[in-house]
Amino acid sequence: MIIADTLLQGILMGLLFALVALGLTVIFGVMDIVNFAHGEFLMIGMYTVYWTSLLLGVDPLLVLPASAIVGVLLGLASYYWLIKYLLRGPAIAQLLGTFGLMLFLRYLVMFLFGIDYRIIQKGLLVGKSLAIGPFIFDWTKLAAAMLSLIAFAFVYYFLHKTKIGKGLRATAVNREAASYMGIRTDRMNALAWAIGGGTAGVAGGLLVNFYYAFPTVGLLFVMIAFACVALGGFGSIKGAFFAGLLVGVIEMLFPIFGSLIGSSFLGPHFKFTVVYLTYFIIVVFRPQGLFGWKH
Amino acid sequence: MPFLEVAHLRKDFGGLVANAGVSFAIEEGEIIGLIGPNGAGKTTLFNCIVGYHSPDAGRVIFKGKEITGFKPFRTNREGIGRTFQIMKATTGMTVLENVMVGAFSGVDDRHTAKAQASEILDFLGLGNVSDYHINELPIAMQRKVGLARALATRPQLIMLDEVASGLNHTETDEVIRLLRKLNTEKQITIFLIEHIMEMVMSVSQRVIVLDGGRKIAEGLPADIVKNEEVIKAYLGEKYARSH
Amino acid sequence: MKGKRLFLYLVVFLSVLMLTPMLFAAEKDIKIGVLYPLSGSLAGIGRDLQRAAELTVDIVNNKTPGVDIPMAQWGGIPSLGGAKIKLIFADHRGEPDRGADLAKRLILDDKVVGLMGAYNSAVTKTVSAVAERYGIPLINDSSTSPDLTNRGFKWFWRTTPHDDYFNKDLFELLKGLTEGKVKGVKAIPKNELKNLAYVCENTEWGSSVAKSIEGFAKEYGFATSKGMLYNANSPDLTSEAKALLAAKPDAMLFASYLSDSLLMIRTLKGMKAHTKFFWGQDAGFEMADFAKTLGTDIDGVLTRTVFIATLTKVKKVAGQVNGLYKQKYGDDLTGATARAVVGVQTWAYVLNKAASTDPKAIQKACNEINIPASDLVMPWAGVKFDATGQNILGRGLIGQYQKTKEGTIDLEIVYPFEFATANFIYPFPGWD
Amino acid sequence: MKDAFDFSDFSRAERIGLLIFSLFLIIFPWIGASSFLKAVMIQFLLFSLFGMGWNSIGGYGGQVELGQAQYVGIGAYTVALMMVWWKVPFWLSMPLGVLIAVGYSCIIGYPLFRLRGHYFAIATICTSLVLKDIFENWKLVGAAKGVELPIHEHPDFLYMQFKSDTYYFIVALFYVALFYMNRFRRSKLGYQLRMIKDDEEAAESLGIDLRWCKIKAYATAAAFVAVGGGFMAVYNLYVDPASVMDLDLSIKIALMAMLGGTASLWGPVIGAGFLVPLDRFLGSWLGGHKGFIGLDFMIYSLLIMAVSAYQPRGIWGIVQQFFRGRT
Repeated sequence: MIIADTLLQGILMGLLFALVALGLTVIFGVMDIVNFAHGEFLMIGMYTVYWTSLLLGVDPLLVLPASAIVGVLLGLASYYWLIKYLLRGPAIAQLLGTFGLMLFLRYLVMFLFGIDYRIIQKGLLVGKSLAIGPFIFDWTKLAAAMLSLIAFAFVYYFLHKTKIGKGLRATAVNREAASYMGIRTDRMNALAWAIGGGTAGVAGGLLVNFYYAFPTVGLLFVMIAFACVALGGFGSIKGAFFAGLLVGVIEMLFPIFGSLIGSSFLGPHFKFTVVYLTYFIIVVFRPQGLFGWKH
Repeated sequence: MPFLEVAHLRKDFGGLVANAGVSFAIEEGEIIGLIGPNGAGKTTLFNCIVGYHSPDAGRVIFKGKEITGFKPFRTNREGIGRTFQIMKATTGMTVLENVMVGAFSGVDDRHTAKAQASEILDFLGLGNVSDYHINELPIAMQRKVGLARALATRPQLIMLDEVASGLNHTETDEVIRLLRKLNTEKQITIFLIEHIMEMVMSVSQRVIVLDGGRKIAEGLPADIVKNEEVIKAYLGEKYARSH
Repeated sequence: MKGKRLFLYLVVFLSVLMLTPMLFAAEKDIKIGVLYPLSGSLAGIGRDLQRAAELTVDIVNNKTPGVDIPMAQWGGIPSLGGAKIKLIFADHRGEPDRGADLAKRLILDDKVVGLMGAYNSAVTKTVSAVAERYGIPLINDSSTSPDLTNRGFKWFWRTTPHDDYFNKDLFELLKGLTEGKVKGVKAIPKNELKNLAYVCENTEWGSSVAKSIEGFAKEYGFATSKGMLYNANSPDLTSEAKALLAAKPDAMLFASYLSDSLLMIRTLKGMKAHTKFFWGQDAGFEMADFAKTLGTDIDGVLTRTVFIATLTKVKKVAGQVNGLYKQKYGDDLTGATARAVVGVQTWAYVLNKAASTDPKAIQKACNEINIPASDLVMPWAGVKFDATGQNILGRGLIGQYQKTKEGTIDLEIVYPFEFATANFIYPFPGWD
Repeated sequence: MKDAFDFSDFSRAERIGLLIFSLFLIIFPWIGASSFLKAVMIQFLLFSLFGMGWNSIGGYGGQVELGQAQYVGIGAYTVALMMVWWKVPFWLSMPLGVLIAVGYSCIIGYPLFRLRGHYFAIATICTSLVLKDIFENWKLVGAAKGVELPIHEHPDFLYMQFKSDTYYFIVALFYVALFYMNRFRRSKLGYQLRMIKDDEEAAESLGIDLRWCKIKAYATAAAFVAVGGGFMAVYNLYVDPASVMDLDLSIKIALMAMLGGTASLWGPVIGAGFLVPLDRFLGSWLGGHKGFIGLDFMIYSLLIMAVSAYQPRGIWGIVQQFFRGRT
């Protein structure tokens, strides 16, 4: 019973983790860059929705597009003003650069908005919960999960059905070949960053409905996102999705399991330890992750 | 007992058969050419012997010792060296340093390694470029550096991957001269994959022809050129290319 | 190309910028080094502490009418010819090694007379070690880890009560409930309020709270049906909440920082959690943001603290200082900030008593100091250190958030019983 | 051995630079620098030590490693715990800590080096986070409370406790590290690692056992870092997971080496010499001022971005470029 309940909760949370991981994996797939600043994109998405809904007095869910737009702009800006230059260098320089970007965005926000915790106070779904029989769901989380599904469907459609999307994938598979085929890989990179930023922004916008926005919030989520992306296989959309679910379920089920068998050792303080261990073990046996297709 | 023996070697990638039971033997001191049209499975065969792939079936026996499925660094330690078509170079190691790395497989001390390396470079007539970075050199030179690097590990059998591709005639002849020199002076058995027939024909004492993952012919260059199947294989390919 | 050059200029410019600081003018003032987490994840609380400290130092340095504390009329330290106190703030970001380095800087470069801080118990450990080495007095205003005063240090004094006091208060309150001592509540049969469950964050502070709760529970004859440590920066606490509810406790006890306390309550509310007694051990639960963000959701929630705004009803000085603080910064004093006030105040009194800035004299003064209750904003019996350097006259408060008629939320005192400013709400209303 | 002290293959300018720098290090305590500056100096030397260690696997080996903190932790905890439990002198416990770190690195290195590139990087983060979580909840080693070392009244060489800072000790460690790396970069392993970084396939064909080579380099890094960790324990007299095993620390270490310039002897030193003072000064300068919260980090990160975008080969790359431009 409680297991089933927790399982469902885990899936809800997992969908959100997956959404955070989505942008990360798209960017990686196209240009082999791990974007350390991804968590900060998320954080800025949270602030965007917070402020716009507060200032315009609109429901947080209605201003989601705002966070998407801000995310996209952020992605493009970071690509054209920083990442472009980094591409000339080795992987190490890129790591360094995105890491710098992460610090910069985080403390810029701290500088501008201070370190107070901010959360949406009132909204259509805020603080409401839905009871289905014995199961109680937080409406905001349900909505977040649904929208995450939609976002995945959208990105998946975009990549597999549209012309640009196919170009993007071609670039991901083989950059040279793509450029011979007349695909402007530079544009594709930018596009990847736009998608990455956009999805992160949306994720943030959803998150702020039930989580608190503060300048260092990004790190909490991006570490999990890293684990998800790596677990699912860098660059694999499918991978990010299922890894996200897996992580969500583990993170949710483990403490319950611990308390059921009445072990204080297997307490919640180890839940992410277990997530990291899982990644480590799986990846040792499948060095390219669950659905990975490139090293 | 043959020097290198490959028996019924089979390798397929997810249903796609690359080598279907290839068998042949090489005697010590020979120069053997392995030819075949694109996708004949030359490179796969190569990699199976050297150890980048482990064959699905069949055996590889070197100097009477089974080395099937050995990792590349072990086959190398058994005495098999190889070269690559392209040389990747990012950290800016000099030619000398590259060859030293090869030499290190035998020695631990930097100075002896250096000595050996420069000796080999001189032997291949690369002494004057030893302080250049690889990517500063023309392709022909790079190939030679690759050869030197492999030689530095003191192999008895050296396997050359398309050593002449992308080289002009004079360069090719130069390479041919070098290989003969190696074979006679250093008593190194040479096994080369080539796409271009001409080069192989001139240098090899025996030629093995692969097509569609099968050995379709083996024999003296003179006979091979007359061989029906071979001609068909190559013509077929040319035919396909032209349309 | 232009981008490149721009970057280069940036590098040069910023490098120069970085080397310009570290020029300090020497004054006659009495310098006290204050170490707080002014940036990083605890920057919020650090900022409030700094404000409170500055306010107090103003009160000491300039005659302040309308504050009935002797020091408000001093205008500097009398016994030192009216010398002013100058606080030098240093930001340790909650990093112990950074704290130690800064302590060295303050002692050896800025030549401070003494130190104050450093909020995080972990940082206080390294800072006090440095102070001990160099023989410079450190008055700790706000670290509540019991260990700190069990180390036989000669240069370390702590004004605030530590967690053991507070946890004892909690159990006194629980006992009081069963004995009908609590204002507005009839005695509750012991078996109705028996099994407790605690959920504590798993760093030093939370885990030591957990330990001492276990201890007191045995001593007072309660059962801890569930004990949980969790990671405070976890993006989601659903599973923790579920595990807690599964235990069906009569009383839920928490040791949480801000973000996790907020998240925990939101989550529990989402699950329509029911319990009779809902208590939080300071930190998150008593911060201004806590009430601000959660509003009426926390009706009936208890928090242990050392200062509550409504104290102003019963204690004049508290009201006056709180008034100044509120008019300057808009918030009421909280437990944390009020402690900073007392910290600086103690320094002032100590310096005045020592009548010298010589460490030895200050050490002596600290050991002998005795600040009367009437001078303190705190509901304490005064400030008087025992041999370990712990203030033995300090005591905690337990407050309860209560909904007002206007629908705003107030923090009322419910313990100690003699200070009680409102009827205790029992059982905990919960959420529907 | 003699290679360690042989700097002949460096340019004249570099050799002179090293000489001047060494002289500076020796006279530094006597130039009346503020004690804060001394503290910063010690941090700088400590982090160059860390950086040089990281360089062996991350720089020469080209394996981006983001879990060094776990070895800092092992080193620090070994020293602290042995001192608290059995009063083992520093000079015994520190080498032991190094041994443990090396052993541990080999054990986890074996599975780790099945992985490549980012998978490896993330995996190293995970392993170090796991270790941190374990220590944070392990009662025996003080859990999150950490371990406090007893303060000795009188200077005590055996336990490395002095009233004044143990400056020359860290200088000594620094030079041991420097000489070792100077030997390392021209050792068999050094060359093989560079080959691996260039082209793993080719390296393998030259009889190099990739995994074993990487493990050896990784163990070297672990050893260096563990020494630093041991020093941290006696220097701060306090060890807790949050300060010696945190992800931030791992990243800082890698960051400094990368910023300075990888796969070069000076890189990590330059990186540390740049970032440590920047961090500490900005922190103590802006940190205390209201309204400036975060500004110090913004400057810090701007510089990082600037360098990484302007010259991928790091600050050392910029310096070289500059001199090339001249001559």
